[in-house]
Amino acid sequence: MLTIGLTHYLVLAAVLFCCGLYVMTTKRNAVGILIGAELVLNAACLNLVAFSRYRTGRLDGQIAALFVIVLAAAEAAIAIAIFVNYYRLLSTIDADEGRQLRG
Amino acid sequence: MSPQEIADILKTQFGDALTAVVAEGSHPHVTIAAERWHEAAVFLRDDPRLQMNMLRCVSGLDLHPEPWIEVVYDLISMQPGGQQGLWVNQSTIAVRVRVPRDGGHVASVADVWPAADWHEREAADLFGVIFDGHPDPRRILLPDDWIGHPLRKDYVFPTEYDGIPCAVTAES
Amino acid sequence: MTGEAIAFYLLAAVVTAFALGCVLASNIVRMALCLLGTLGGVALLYFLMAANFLGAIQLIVYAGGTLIVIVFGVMLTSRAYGTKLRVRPLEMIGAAVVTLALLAGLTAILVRTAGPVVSPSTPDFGVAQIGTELLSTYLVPFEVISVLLLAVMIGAAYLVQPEKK
Amino acid sequence: MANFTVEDALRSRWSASAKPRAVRTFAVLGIVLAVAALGLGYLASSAPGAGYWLAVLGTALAGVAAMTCLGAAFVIQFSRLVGTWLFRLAFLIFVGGLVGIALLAWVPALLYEQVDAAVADHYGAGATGVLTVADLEAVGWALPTDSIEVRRQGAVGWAPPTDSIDGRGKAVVGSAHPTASFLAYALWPLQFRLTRDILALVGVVGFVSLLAMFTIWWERKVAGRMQSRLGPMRVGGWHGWAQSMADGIKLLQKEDIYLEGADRPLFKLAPYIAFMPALALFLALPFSAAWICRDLDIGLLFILALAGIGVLGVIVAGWASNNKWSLLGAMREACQMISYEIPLGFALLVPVMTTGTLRLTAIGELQAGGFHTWLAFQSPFTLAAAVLFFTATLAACKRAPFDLPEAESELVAGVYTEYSGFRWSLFFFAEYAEMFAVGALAAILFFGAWYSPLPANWGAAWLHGPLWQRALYGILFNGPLWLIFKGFFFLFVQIWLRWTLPRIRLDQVMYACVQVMLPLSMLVLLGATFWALLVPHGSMLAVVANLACTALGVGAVLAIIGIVFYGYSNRRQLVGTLAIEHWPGS
Amino acid sequence: MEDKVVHGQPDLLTDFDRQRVAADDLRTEELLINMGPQHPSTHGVLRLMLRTDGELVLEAIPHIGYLHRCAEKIGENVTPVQFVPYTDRLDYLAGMNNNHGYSLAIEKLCGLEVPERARYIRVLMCELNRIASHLVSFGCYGLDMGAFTPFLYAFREREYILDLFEATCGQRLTYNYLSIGGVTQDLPGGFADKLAHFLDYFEPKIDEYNNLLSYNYIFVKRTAGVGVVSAADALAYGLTGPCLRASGVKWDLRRCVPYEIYDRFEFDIPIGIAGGAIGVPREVVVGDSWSRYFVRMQEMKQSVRILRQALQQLPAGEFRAKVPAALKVPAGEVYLEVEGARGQLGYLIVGDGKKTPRRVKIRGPSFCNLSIATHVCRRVLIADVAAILGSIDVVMGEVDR
Repeated sequence: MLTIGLTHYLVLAAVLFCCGLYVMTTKRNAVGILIGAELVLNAACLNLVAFSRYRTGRLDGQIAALFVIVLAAAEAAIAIAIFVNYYRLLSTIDADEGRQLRG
Repeated sequence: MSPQEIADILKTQFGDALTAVVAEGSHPHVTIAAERWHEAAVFLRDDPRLQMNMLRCVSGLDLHPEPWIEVVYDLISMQPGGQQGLWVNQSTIAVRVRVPRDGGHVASVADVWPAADWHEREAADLFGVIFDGHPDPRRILLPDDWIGHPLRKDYVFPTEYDGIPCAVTAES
Repeated sequence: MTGEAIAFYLLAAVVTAFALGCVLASNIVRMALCLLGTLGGVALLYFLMAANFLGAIQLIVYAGGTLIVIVFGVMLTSRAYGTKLRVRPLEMIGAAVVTLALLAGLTAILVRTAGPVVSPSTPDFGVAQIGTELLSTYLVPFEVISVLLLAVMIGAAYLVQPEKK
Repeated sequence: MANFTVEDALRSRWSASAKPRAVRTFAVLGIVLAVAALGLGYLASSAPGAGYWLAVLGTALAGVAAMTCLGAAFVIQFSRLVGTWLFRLAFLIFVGGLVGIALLAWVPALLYEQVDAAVADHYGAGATGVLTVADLEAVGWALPTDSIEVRRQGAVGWAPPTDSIDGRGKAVVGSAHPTASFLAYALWPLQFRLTRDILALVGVVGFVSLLAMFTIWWERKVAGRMQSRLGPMRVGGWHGWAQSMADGIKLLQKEDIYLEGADRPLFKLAPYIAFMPALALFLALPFSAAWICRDLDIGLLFILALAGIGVLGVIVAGWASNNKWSLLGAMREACQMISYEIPLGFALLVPVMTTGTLRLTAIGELQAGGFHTWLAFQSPFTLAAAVLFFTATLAACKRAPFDLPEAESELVAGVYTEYSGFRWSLFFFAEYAEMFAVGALAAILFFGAWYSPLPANWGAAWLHGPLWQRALYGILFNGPLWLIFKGFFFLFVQIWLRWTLPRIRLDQVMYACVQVMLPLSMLVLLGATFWALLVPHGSMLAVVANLACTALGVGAVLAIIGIVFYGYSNRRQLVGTLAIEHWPGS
Repeated sequence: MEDKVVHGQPDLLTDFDRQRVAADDLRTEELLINMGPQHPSTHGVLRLMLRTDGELVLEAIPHIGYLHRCAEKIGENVTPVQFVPYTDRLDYLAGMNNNHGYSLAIEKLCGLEVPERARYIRVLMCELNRIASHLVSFGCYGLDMGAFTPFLYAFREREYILDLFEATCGQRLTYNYLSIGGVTQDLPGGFADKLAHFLDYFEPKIDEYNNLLSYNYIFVKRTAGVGVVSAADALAYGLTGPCLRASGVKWDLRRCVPYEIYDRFEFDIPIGIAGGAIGVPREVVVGDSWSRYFVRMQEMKQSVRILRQALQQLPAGEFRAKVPAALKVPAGEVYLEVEGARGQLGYLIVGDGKKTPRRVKIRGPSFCNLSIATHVCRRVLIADVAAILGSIDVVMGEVDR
């Protein structure tokens, strides 16, 4: 317990991941869902860096995490753009209201 | 153009609707029947001889104890063409419209001169004249829930407003 | 207990608390602020793992950029500030059960399969190494990412422009 | 008797003959006691066993008594001043505060150097370990001369001048000099990182507080002078120097108001979100190569990141206030910040690319050696980048003409509309701290960091001299004082702009960013890249560009001074007054 | 939008507002913002309801009346001499001009003849007060645009003028100096020298301020092309004074319908000029905010010219006509306008032979000028609202009366 190893980080990442998952499934506010997604991505990043630090001994994990951060930013930008459009169309930000694509 | 000439033009145009003409003195004016006022306003503005392009002032005037309230419209015709590019005062005239004290109606001329908008609101606010067809007939200076029209001569000062006591001295 | 352990447990507590804040908050701006806390905590964890560059990038891009975009989006789309979209109770219970089960399972597996605790096997990398790696080994993904960013920029600009009539 | 004060009491107590006598008595007593204390102290350094402790106690008692007597003599002699004594003391702290902090910043750096050298001497270079006091006593008052320079330059792989490598002072082993043993006790904790960090944190917090107070007062004075008025003149006496303190006390006492319907936790939290990063970025801001709390290899990125987080506090403040003006201010802040971070980043990339490092101390170290070595003057592109950087930081700090988030004539007070008292002042602490930080950053990145504009070889000999010479060198030629001075210069320019320029409209701010600064900064970055690739160091073109840019920079400064002087000497004044009291016959 | 509380501010909407905005408010995320009556750039207690889409103002509806002090009702209940001090409070930045208009109207109605010297003193005071008023306008406009320093400079110069006023009549803001039949007292000794002294100092300062603010790049960018009022609109809405002249209408009562002794002086009427001419930045459009502002700057110079000529011609003699102690307002009526600092200040006075007039109607130029605000503040930015309001230069004392 007193020496910090890989498992500690992985468990923490699991907690983060589950929180993110919960947020994504329950929140009806579209921006909330985006926040959940960010949490999940952060959990993944944490895992990557931890593996890089404690297992591979190379920079690959850090660089993958870097890419994830960049992708997350891109995703947020697009998502916000979509939400703004969504809001213009439906006058609400409730993700459950978007039923038009439903078969 | 002198006030008398303007009055003559109006007389030929509106005939009996022009009830009085005062062409001399410090405030030459004509009086016109309320029903034809809007028509006369358009005529005053658009007639090439008159071209009253600016409404300077609209005043209410309480003729207490007579049962009338007059609305006074001060008009001016300003045209370019003076020395050094100055504009010239072609003619000046005031038009009066006489309405009964209670429930007097005048056609709004806010569509003729937009300047009339606020002036008419003020006259309606302070004298209680109703301007038909006004685009925005709210009170302008007084609160919306004010009772009465203070510039009328028979106005009784309230003793309180919204629970706030008003200090009213003895009437002079 | 070493300084590293103290720092880790402290940060882990902070990160978990903020993540739970995200879960429990009903107000979207509070959620965003909790996300800020989580991201900051994770950035500090990166610093703890000697990934300084990544920590700073996390702060700049995530906290400084993404989060502002999110808050901005919230402001753009929430006319009625008091409106709260309530979570449906049934959904909440279901999701809670599923996620808790997942968490339990994941933790169990992680603890079960945990190897011996070893001290970190890497030297502390500097910014220079990351740069070199990015422009040699990972050149192709790097370029793909930049093209993707361009596409995102254009796409976002296209999406939010008002409809022309 | 309403106005009878302590001063009056003091003033009236001493008769004309009694006063000098009392002063003389106390002074003589004090001097005698002081001599005794010194003697006992010398005794203590050599006395064995219990006698040692006796001597130490005696020294302390005699010292305190001497101080008391001398103080009493002083108080009696200058009793007229005693009433204003506290004020004057505070004044000294205020005026001397910045200078003092700069000196303090330099002295600990020397002390760290001292301890580091001791560790190195004891364990060999590169090794680590914990020294005991005895070890330190053994090392004595050794004077290593080059440790800072060598280590800093070594860290970034930049070859140091050859003459500064040698000359590491050898330890005077075995000397039991009293000063050495005292220093050993005093400096012993300094070898621990924690001690240094705590000291540095205290220093940073103290510096930022004093900085904000001084800057607010200074801005008001500058604004007053620009507007043909005096600014604060009352509080404290001399030019209202205590105005900021009085304001601070006033703000602390103000009612902490929440708006009905405000998001209370966020409303309370927002000032701290704004304030903490502004404070924290000083941790990575070097005041000189040695005086830095944490010399991160990504120092620049770290500062940029924290500056970005501070914005979130302002946005949250606007949102949580539940006021539409605040909300509009927050939206403006978000827009402006996101947009201006991009040209800011591009402008920052130029020095990073030129120097090849993100470590701020390394970037600073490369600019030693006078005007022409400053980074801004290296090529036309770096000069352009410096200008772009400064403009973008104006926007980033919400300073005029980019002060839209708090535009008082449009948005009442923008995001700060609903704040009062201490929370409100926290925002301004953050703003002024950030203003200084970006000024200092501009100095570090572009304008010679903590080096004076004088050539590097001036006073170089002092670098190897005794402590006082090296301290003086640090003050005159390179050191925290220079960085603080430069930071304040850029702060002054910010203040100057604020009180001169009208405010830009929101769409113009966006236009200026997206249509002007962004392409310009991209061009500058591209140009700097090609310059670095195509123009070799030391080539004719590089030298000419360097000289031309230096001349341009110096010329600009001289021109500004000239214009100011011309304007001041030719200002038009109405001679006399038109006030009624001065009319003939009145 | 919730019903009771409009985002933290008490519900100040009238029923009319609610009807007006309800239909639109549901459609998109429009904000309804209450600008004033306590707002730094509404110059007093003007209140504007802004319907905005983010920063874009879709509509601005002025609400006035917060400074209504029943001036006209008071005018009906006090004698003309007693009413003069009340006129000071109308446009409190140009009290002399208000006194002047009212005195002229009463004199015309009562047939009073004013001595020569008094007429010159009146012109001196009115033009000085015009400069003082324009200085406030100039300074406050800089303030509205975010430039603080010109405000202090403007107030410094205004202080000198107020010193002159104080020496003349003992008052600095509400003078009650130009009264019926002349002025209340003669000029103090040495006034001419002091005034000449001031004019020599002040005239070059105007150019200095033009360099400081008028031609400042940011200032031009902020104001040029903003809030353009065409000449036709200006006439239709009854705009007068600098606002009308900025739209290219060369109309000034002092020249076009000369009153008092203005026909004896030589001066120009500055008007708004399209960009590109000498001394006019390229971005400027006739009738925009910059033109309105700049007309005032130029008018100060013309006022200096008038002052110099008036000082030269100032005759000796009586400063006040004999006014009967119990002045009765004769039966009859008069409508008289003078060129105040902000435009044509008109008084309609109807008397019926009593001590007090039957009706005193005051046409405040700001009242008419302000009425164009809704028309101009359409699809502009919030910052532009401040720019437009500042360039119209309203004084609420005159609007609300």
